[in-house]
Amino acid sequence: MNGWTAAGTALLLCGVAPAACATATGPVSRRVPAQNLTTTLLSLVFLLLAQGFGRTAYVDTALVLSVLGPAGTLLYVRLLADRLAARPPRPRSLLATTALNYVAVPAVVVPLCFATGPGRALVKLLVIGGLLVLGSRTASRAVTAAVTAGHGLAGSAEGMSDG
Amino acid sequence: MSVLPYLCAGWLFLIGCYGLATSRNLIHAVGCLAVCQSATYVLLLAVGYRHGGTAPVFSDIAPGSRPVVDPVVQALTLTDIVIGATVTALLLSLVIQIAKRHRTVDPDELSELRG
Amino acid sequence: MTVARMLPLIVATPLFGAAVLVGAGRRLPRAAAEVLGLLFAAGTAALALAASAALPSSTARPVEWVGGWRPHGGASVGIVLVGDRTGLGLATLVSLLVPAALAYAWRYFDEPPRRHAASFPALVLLFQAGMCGFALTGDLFNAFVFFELMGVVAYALTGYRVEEARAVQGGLVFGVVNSLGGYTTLLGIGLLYARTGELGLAQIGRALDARPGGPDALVIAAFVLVATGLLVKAAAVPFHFWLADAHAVAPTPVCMLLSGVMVELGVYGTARVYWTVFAGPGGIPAPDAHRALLALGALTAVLGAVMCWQQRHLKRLLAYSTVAHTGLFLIGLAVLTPEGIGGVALYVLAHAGVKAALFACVGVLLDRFGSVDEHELHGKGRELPWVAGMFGIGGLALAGLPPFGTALGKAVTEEAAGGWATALFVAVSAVTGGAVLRAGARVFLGLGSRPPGSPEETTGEGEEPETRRLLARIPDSMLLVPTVLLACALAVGLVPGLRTAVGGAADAFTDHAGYLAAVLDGRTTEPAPTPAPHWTTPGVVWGLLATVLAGVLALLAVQRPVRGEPVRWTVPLRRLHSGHVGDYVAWFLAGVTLLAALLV
Amino acid sequence: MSMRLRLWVLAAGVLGTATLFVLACAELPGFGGTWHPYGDRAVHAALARHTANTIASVNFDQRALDTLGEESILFGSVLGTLVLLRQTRDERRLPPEPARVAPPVRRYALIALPVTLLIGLYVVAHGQLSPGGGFQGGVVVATSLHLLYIAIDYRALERIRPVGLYEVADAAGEAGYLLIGAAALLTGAAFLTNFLPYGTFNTLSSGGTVPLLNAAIGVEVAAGIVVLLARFLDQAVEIVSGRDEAEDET
Amino acid sequence: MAENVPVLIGLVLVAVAGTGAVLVRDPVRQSFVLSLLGLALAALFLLLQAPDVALSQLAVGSALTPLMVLLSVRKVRRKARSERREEHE
Repeated sequence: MNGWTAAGTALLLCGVAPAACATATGPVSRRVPAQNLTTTLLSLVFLLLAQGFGRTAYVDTALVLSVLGPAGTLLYVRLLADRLAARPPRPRSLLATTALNYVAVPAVVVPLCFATGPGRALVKLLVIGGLLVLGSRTASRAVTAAVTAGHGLAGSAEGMSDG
Repeated sequence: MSVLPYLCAGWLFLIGCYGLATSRNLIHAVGCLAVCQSATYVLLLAVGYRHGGTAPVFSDIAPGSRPVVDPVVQALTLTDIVIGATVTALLLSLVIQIAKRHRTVDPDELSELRG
Repeated sequence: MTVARMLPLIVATPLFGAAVLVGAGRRLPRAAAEVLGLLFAAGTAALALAASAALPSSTARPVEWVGGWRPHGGASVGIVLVGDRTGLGLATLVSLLVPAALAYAWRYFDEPPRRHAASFPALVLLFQAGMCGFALTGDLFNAFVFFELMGVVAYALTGYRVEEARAVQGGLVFGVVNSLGGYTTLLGIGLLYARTGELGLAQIGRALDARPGGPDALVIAAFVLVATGLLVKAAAVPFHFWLADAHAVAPTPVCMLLSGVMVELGVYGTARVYWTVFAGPGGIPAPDAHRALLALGALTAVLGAVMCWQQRHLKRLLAYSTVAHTGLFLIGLAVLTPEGIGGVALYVLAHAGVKAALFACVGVLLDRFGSVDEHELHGKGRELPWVAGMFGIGGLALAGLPPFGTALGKAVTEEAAGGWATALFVAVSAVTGGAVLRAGARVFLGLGSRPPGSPEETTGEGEEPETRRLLARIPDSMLLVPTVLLACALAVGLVPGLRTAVGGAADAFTDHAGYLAAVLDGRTTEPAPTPAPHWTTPGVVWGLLATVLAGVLALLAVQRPVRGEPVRWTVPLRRLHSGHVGDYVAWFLAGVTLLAALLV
Repeated sequence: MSMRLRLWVLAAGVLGTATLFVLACAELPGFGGTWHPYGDRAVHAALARHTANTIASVNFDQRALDTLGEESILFGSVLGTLVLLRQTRDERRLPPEPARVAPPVRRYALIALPVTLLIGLYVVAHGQLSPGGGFQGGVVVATSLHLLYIAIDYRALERIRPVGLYEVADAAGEAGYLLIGAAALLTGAAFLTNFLPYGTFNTLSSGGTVPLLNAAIGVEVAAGIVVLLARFLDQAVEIVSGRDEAEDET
Repeated sequence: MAENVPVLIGLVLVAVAGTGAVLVRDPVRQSFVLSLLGLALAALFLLLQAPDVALSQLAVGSALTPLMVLLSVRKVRRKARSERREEHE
């Protein structure tokens, strides 16, 4: 086991697991941002593990997760808009989640870039990093938008809760 | 450690069955069935694992340079995952129709088929 | 083209037909879609028949390694299809019954899904491909895949009439229990792979034989888990609960396939896996396997017969009679000799014809009168003499009237099982046949008094006909199909060539070492020949006795006031059949435990 | 059956099954062992056929019949869903109201759509080389189209999604797989034999029929999942029964 | 032993997520846990050196299954809601 694998495992245990706990409990308004955080951190874990195992081929999993993760979050926002509006998340916790995203992505991607060196793999890494940042930014914006526009949006045709 | 992954598979299967047997909502029950199925993924992949092995994908490593894990179980698991997704889809569409026709998704309230 | 080359085509043709039907489905008018579906199904049947006819002998085992991955030194990475007489025979049976069901369903359904006129024939073709693949494969995981294919399509077909509340509920119960069974099978496959590192039936068998000495917990667990999935399909007690719920609500042509062949494929799978994998010195000892199968079979037969007698919903009645007969098949398997297998094979062939014909008759009643309730239909069937005749003959054949194939199969099987099994066979056939005759006497002859209904159970009232409106005139296709099916069941008992063929097939089927050698080493060995199944005087006598008993039971039942039905002491038993998916899952796990306990 | 009785039966069943399974696990070879005869043979066979991704070789060459069955299951379940979630006589379609989407979400989704589509196609195309393949890529492609539902609304999705065409594509994928398999028969080989030249190791055209079968699966999965989700979305968004509709209007 | 720690963590995550998916009885909440189960399984598969399977599981578990569950819940709830209103009137 090398440093990268250890770092990946540590992130899995100390980053993904708590984020997953937040996704599994509490109101929907907390679950949705936490779900996004979970997928972002898991993508980073995949990147670290790929480096640790010495397999650039494994990076594809992170690439796919970096687009499917935000897509999943946005679907949740769309389909659970009225629940989000009913109990909006505290702006501060939303901000903290987004900040965590912003911090974690470069903290992992930048060292990996140095380890990889220039080449196709570097471009792939940067694309993944970019997609992750963009995705988490959009996710938090979407939650905010769903909350503010909430009650108008959550019409009878789009609603999910039992009213 | 040497039997832990297998026991994890057994746990997933049984807890899924428990959920199915005590479920009060058919959508939840279909989710429990998915949990049962994840037991098969874990068992198959655990059986094919080799310490220090890596994936038998030779796009970025030279063949023979490193020990590899069993590719066959991975192919089986892929098939299994597809089956799981399709079964989930089919059962959920049946649940949707049950909700329409019976006006409930609680198995305790479905009493059309007895004796 | 050699027989071996034809084997994959028996699976591929219906799949291709389904793809063509779906691809062209939006443009095809309904009649064209149905003709096309029928053509593909019949084409598959022709292929299967040609392959069966081209077999050099009844003990031959043509082997096709898909993808050309022939084994070297007994090891291969590919999948093998084995066209021995039994597997190919079952594929032929399936392929013949599918066109029959499609012909019966001719212009059958009320409204085909908008712009998806081809969806019903396409689903049936996929079902056919799944069943044929399951019958022909010689690879355990591949068997699981085809098992799931037939399962998935069967759930959809069961719930086909989505406007029916019962249909969708039955479909879901069917889906959940069978999927769970599939997953246990896969867990068992995982255990076997861990032990032997192989997936082919023959390869696993050989690897297990390499370490003789009694089975350890791993081998027992693997057998229990693999067999559980197959026994769920076969509806052995206590995995049988889904069957009545699904068969009672599926569209009639689908019922013909479910009861006629799919359930029997579960029995076939159990037997195949036992004989190829576990029958060697490293597998399950014969006495243990005998005990387990016999106990499950007897339980299934008795429970099925009791429940069958209590039904007034005609489709449920037939469904429980299928459960009872599955029990008899399992008892036949439990003998673990070629004689037992041969008897069961004949029995399955004839039973498929009889049961499909009976379902077809009930379907006519449903579409003519909008009910399948024995009491509601009381006397209404008088206007349908032809259907009445077929229903009566079907009931007698089910009870075991010689010279029907059912009687022959039953006679051979009970002779092989011997002892108290004979009494059980006679009793179970008399009760199930009697239940059919009782229903026939009430519906078609109007015997007995008309009873008031009791709301506690599933009645057959309030069912929607499956056609656009109640039929004023029964189309000829719906009468022709059951007639032909009954004639086939009769032929099974009368054609001597079939008996010798089945005898040879059974010898080959129970030849563990021969199968391994043929598949892995390409070496043909002749199994020790046993006398082919044949009519015997005791067999005829027992068959006649069962038929007479069935008639007596039916007459007694219709003459007594119906208020006594269902019988009081069966109420707790009936309550177990609750239609609740949670109950069924609990029983499922209990069944796994029971099976394991029987084997230890 | 009462809840109590069910729990007792369940408890007995769980206990027995657990005992059986645990005893079996104790006999299993330890986790991470080095004995994998079939796996080792499969790796050799894959290399002999110039397929870099052994899993793709197992799926599309060595055990191609399994994959045929698997795709038929997908095909059957798409068809089954089509039938089960059809619009019945007592139901009608109520066009959904246009949704208001926050501008940043719309911008992201419109950018992410082509990116996701490309990634999906990349995963399909490199199936025989790197991890991925027809199934994985096909699902990603299907998901990418649904970003339009997020970006704009359901009606926009419906415009680019003529379900009929996707049904045909679904069937074409299944038929393509069968025809490639049957083409081997013309060369005198067995069904699903890899009869094309194997090509240069680790290039896009390597592996003989593997990339073709992979592509057929990709088409089938992408189209099939689009159809599948279309049925679910129709039910959830558009189709209402006569009674529901009266309710919604009040 | 240290070699096994990542796999061990993956197994524990999967077992916990699976248990959670069963014990959370509300389907909407369960859909979150199911997607977590999908992610945990994907992580475990990658740790078991099965990137192909991890990709499949990601594609199915993180987007497809939860989406189908949510859409079903939505349809069912919509139905139930209009029923309730009807009783109310």
